[in-house]
Amino acid sequence: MTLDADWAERWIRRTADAVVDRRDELTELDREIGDGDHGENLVRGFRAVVAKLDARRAEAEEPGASPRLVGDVLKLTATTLMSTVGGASGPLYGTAFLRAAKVTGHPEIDTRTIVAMLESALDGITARGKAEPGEKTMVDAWTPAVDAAERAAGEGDEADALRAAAAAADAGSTATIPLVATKGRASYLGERSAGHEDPGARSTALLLAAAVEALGEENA
Amino acid sequence: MTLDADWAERWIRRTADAVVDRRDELTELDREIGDGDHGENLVRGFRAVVAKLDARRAEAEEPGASPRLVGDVLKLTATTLMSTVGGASGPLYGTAFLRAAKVTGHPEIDTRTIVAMLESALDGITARGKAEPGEKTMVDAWTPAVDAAERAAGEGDEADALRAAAAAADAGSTATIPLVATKGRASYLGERSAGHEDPGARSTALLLAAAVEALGEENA
Amino acid sequence: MKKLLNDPENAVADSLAGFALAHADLVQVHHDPTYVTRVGGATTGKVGLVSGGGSGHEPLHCGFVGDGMLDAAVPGAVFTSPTPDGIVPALHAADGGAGVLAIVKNYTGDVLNFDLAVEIAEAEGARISTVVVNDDVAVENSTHTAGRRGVAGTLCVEKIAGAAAMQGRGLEDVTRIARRVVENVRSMGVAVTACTVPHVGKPSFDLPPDELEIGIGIHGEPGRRRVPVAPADEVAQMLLDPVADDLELSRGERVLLFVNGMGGTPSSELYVVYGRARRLLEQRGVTVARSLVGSYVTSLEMQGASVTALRLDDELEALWDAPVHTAALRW
Amino acid sequence: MKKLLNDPENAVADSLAGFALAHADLVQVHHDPTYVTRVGGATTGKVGLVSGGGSGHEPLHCGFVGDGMLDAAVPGAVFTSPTPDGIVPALHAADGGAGVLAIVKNYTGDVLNFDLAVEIAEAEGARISTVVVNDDVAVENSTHTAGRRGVAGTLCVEKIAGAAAMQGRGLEDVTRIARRVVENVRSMGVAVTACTVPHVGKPSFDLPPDELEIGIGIHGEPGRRRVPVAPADEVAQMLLDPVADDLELSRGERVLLFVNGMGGTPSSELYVVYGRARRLLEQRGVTVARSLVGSYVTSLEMQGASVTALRLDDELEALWDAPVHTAALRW
Ligand SMILES: Nc1ncnc2c1ncn2[C@@H]1O[C@H](COP(=O)(O)OP(=O)(O)O)[C@@H](O)[C@H]1O
Ligand SMILES: Nc1ncnc2c1ncn2[C@@H]1O[C@H](COP(=O)(O)OP(=O)(O)O)[C@@H](O)[C@H]1O
Ligand SMILES: [Mg+2]
Ligand SMILES: [Mg+2]
Ligand SMILES: [Mg+2]
Ligand SMILES: [Mg+2]
Repeated sequence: MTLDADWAERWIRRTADAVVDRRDELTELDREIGDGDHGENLVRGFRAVVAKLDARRAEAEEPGASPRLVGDVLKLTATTLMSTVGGASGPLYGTAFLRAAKVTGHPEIDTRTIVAMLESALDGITARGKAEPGEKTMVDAWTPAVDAAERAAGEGDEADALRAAAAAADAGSTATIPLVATKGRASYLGERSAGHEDPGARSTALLLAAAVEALGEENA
Repeated sequence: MTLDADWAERWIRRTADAVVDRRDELTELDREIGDGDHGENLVRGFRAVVAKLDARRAEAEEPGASPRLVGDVLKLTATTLMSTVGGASGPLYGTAFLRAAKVTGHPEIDTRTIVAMLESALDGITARGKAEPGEKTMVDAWTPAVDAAERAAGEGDEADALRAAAAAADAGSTATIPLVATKGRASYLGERSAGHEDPGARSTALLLAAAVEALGEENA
Repeated sequence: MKKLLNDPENAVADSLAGFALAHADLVQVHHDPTYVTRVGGATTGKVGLVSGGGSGHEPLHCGFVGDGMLDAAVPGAVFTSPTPDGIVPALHAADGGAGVLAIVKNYTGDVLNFDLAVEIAEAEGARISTVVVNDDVAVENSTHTAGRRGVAGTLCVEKIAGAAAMQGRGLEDVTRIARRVVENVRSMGVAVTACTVPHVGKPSFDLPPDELEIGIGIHGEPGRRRVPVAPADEVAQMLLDPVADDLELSRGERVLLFVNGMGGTPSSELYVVYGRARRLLEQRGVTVARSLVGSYVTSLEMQGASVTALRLDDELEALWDAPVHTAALRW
Repeated sequence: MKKLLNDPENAVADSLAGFALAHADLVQVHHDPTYVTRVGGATTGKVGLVSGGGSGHEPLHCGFVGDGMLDAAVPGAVFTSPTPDGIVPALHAADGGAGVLAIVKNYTGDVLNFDLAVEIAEAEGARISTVVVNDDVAVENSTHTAGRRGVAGTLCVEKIAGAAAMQGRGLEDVTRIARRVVENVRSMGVAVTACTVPHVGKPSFDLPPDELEIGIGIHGEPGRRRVPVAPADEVAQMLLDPVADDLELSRGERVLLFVNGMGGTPSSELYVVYGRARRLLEQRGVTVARSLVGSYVTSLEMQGASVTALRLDDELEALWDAPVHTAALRW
C-alpha cells in the first residue's frame, strides 16, 4: 500500500460522503450547544472541494500533466474549505489542511510523514483557534489522535498510524460529552454545554475515519 | 308604571351589566366576521356612561338640582358613547341615543314617545351608517324592533311596545346568521360572512332587552 | 400570548409614553383624550394634516408626525378607530389658519368617527377637508362591500400630501393631490401568521401551518382566500398582479413600488418579495422609479407583507422626494 | 416553517438581489464571492470601513453601507460568518489609500475568517486595522468563554467610526474612536420566541409558551437562563441593570439608549421597553441624551429585544449626530 495523491483524494471524497451522510447529526449536535450550522458548513465546503477535485482530474488526464502530490490535494482542500465553509470550523480545518499540505509535498509518503501531517494539522488548529485540550472543541479529538498515531507509528506502518488516530479521535469526541465548553459558541452556554458532544470533535472523527477507509480502495 | 329618567338610567345601567356579562360572546362574534373588538368597545363605552351617571347622581342629591329628564340621560349616554366606544358601533349607537334624546325631553314619556324614541334611534343609525335592512348590521335588529313597537303600541302601553321591540330585535339578530354582509368589516369576507350572527345586531338585542328589564324595577 | 407589554389594557398608553420620550424633538403626546402633535404645534399659513386610526399599525400614524408629513395623529385602542374627543383637538392643533386635511382609512369606524369629529370641529370654526384612502384591492369596491380598505397606501398619501402642504399650497390643492394619490395607489397583502390583540390574548384568526391567507387587511382580520404555502416568488405575484391590473398599469408608465412588512417579517424576506414584484412590473414594461421596503403599516406582530404600487408622474415623484423628518420616515 | 422565501438555500442571494435593486443609488452587490460596496467605490483619502458576518441580522451589516457608515459589508450564509474570499475583495474595495478598518463581531468564526482575510489582504499590500466588538454582557468576558459576543452595539461602532472616517481622520484615529465605542457600549437581549434558520427548517431552540430566554445572542442560540413570562417593565430591568452595572454608569453621566428589536417584535413593544429602560437610567441619575428604537440588529423573525447603552462624551455624541445616509439608518 502506498499513501499517494490518489489516497489523499479518496480520503477527501470519503469525508465529503461522510459529512453528507451525517449532516443532520452534526447539525443537531451544533443546534444543541451552538448555532446549528456545522453540518451545513461542512457539506458546503467538502462539496466544493469535490467539485474542484473533479475539475482537476479532468485536467490531469491531459497529456503532460505534472505528477500529483499528496500535498497538492491537501492544499486544494485547504484553500477551498477556507473560502467556502465559513464559521469557526472553516478557518480551522482550512489551516489544518494547509499545514498538513506543507509536510506532504511528495508523491508518496511514509509513516513518519503521516504522523508529521497529523501533528501539523493540530498545530494549525491550535495556532489559529488558541484552544487547549479540555475546552470541548475539535482539539479534543485531534490531540488524542496525534498521540495515538505517534505511538502506533513506533510499531507499525502508515495504516496502523491512521487507524490508531481515527479510533482515538472517535473516543476523544465521545469524551467531550461531559466537558464544559470554554471556547467557541458553546462556551456561551456555560454549564449548560455539558452533556452534549462537540460537533467539531465529531466531524474530526469522521474525517479521520475517512482517511482509514480510503486505505482500502485502489481507485476512487 | 312610568317611563321616567330613573327608568332610563336603569336601562343604561342594565345594558352596561349585559355587555360586561356577554363581552366574550360579542367579542367572539366579532372575531368571526370582524376584528374581535365589539365586546371590548361596548364594555369600555358603557362603563364610562355608568361612571358619568354615578357622578351626576351625586350632584343630583344636592338641593336645588333640576328635575331629570329621560332625554338628559340619553344625551349623556350618547355623548359618552361617542367619545369612548370608537369603532363603527360608537358613532352609530352615539347617534342613535342622540336622536332618541331629542324626542324624550320630558320628565315622563308615553307610549307614542317610546315608539318615536325607537324610530329616531334607527333613523340616526341609518343616517350615519347608510345601511339598509338585509346588509347584516345592527339595522337588522333595529328595523324589526321599531316595526314591532309600532304594532304593539296600537294595542298596548309603553311596556308592551318595549317588550315587542326587544323580542323582535332578538329574532332579527338571529336572522342575520344566514345573511351575507355588505356593510361594515364583515363585508370584506364576502360569502364567508354567512353563517355567523352580526355582533352589532346581537348587542342591539341586549340593549333592548335591558330596556324591558328596567321596567320591572323601581330603584336601580 | 407572549409580548413585551405590561397590563394589556395599557399597551397603547405605555407604548406612547416611550414613543414620546424617544422622540421628544419631534412629537408631543397628549393624554385624555389621546392625540399626538408635532412639536411646536401648527405652522401658521400651512395646511395642517391629521390622520388617525386604531393602534397596532405602528409606525402608522404617530411615527409619521413631523416635518413634511403629519401635523397630528390620533391613535385609537388597538385595531379600534379613535373617537371624536381625540380627533377634534387634533384637528384644531393642526390648524395653522390655512385649513386642515383629514386623511382617513376607509373603515366604517374610522370614517364615522372622523365624520363626527369633522362636524364638531367645523361647528367650532375649523375649515376641514377629508380624503378617504381605499387602496386595498383585496376588497371589491362595489355595493356588496363597505368599499376597499385603506392599508399601506396611506403612507403614500400622508407623505405626498405632507410635502404639498410644506410647499405652502392651499387646502384645495393639497386635497386634490391627496385624492390623486388615492386614485393611483393600490395594495394587496398576505398573512403568513395571524396576530394577537393584547387584550384579546388569542390570535385573530386561525391559520394552519401549511396555508397562507391572501388578501388580508391590517386589523388581524382574515383575508379572502387561503392558499397552500408557496414560494415567495409566487406569493409576490399573487399580490402584484391584482394591484397592477386594478391600476391598469401600462407599458411605459412608472411607479413607486412599496413592499411593506406586517410587523413580524424580517426585512430580508421583504426584499425577496420586492425583487420579484419589481421584475414582474418590468415584464409589464413598467419602470420602478422609486422604492420603499420596510415595516411601516403593520398588524402588531403579524408575519406577512403587502405590495403597494403608486403610479407616478413628475408632480407626485417630486413630492415623494421632498424632505421628510419623522420618527419612522426620514430623508 | 413559513417564510416569504423561495429555495431556502438561496435565501441570502434572493434577498440581496432585491436589496440591490431597491437601493441601487447606495449600494452595489457583488456575487461569487458575495460582498456589498458603496456605489462609487472607495473614497480617495478616506479611511475605508468594512464589516461583515453571518446573514440573518438585517439590516446589519449591508443596510449600513453608504455615506457616513460602511464602505463595504460581507454577508455570510445565515448565521455563518463569511469566508475570506468575500472579505478580501471587500477590504480592497473599501481602500481609498488611507487604510481600512475592519469591524468584527466577537464570534470565533467571524474573528478567524477576518483574521485570515486581513492576513491575505495585508500580504497584497493593504493597511488594515481590526476592531472586535464585544458588547453582550450576557456572556462573561472571562477565560471560561470565547469572550463577550458582539451584538447590537455593533451599530454604534459602525455609525461613529463611519462619521470619524467621513471627517477625514486617519486610520489610527478612526481605530481609536471605534475602540472607545467598544469600551463604552454594552447590550443584553431577551427572546420571546425562537427563530428558524431557513435551511434548517425548525426553531433554533425550544422556548415554552410561558417562558422567556434572557441573555440570548443574535444567532438563534439559547441564552443563559429562562424566566417565567414577565411584564415588559420587569424584562426591561433584567436587561438594563446588567448593562448599566457592567458599564459602571454613574450619576451625571449621559448615554445613548438603543432598544433594538430582534426582527419579529413590533415597534410598539420596543417603545414600552424603551420607556422603562429610560426611567431606570434616570433613576440612576444618568441622562439619556440620544435614543434609537427599532429593529436594526436582528435574528431573522425572532421576537424579542435587546437594550444597549453607550456612554457618551462630546466627541462620541457629535459623531453620532453626524449625517448618515444608508438603506437602514439615515439622518
Ligand atoms: N477556538 C477554537 N479552537 C478549536 N476549535 C474550535 C474553536 N472554536 C470552535 N471550534 C470548533 O468549531 C466547531 C463549530 O464549527 P461551526 O459550527 O462550523 O462554526 P460556528 O461555531 O462559527 O457556527 C465547534 O464544535 C468546535 O469544535
Ligand atoms: N354601516 C353600518 N350601519 C349600521 N351598522 C353597522 C355599519 N357598519 C358596521 N355596523 C355595525 O357595527 C358592528 C361592529 O362594531 P364594532 O366591532 O364595535 O366596530 P368595528 O367594526 O369598527 O370594529 C357590526 O356588527 C355592525 O352591526
Ligand atoms: Mg455552528
Ligand atoms: Mg369590531
Ligand atoms: Mg374595530
Ligand atoms: Mg455558525
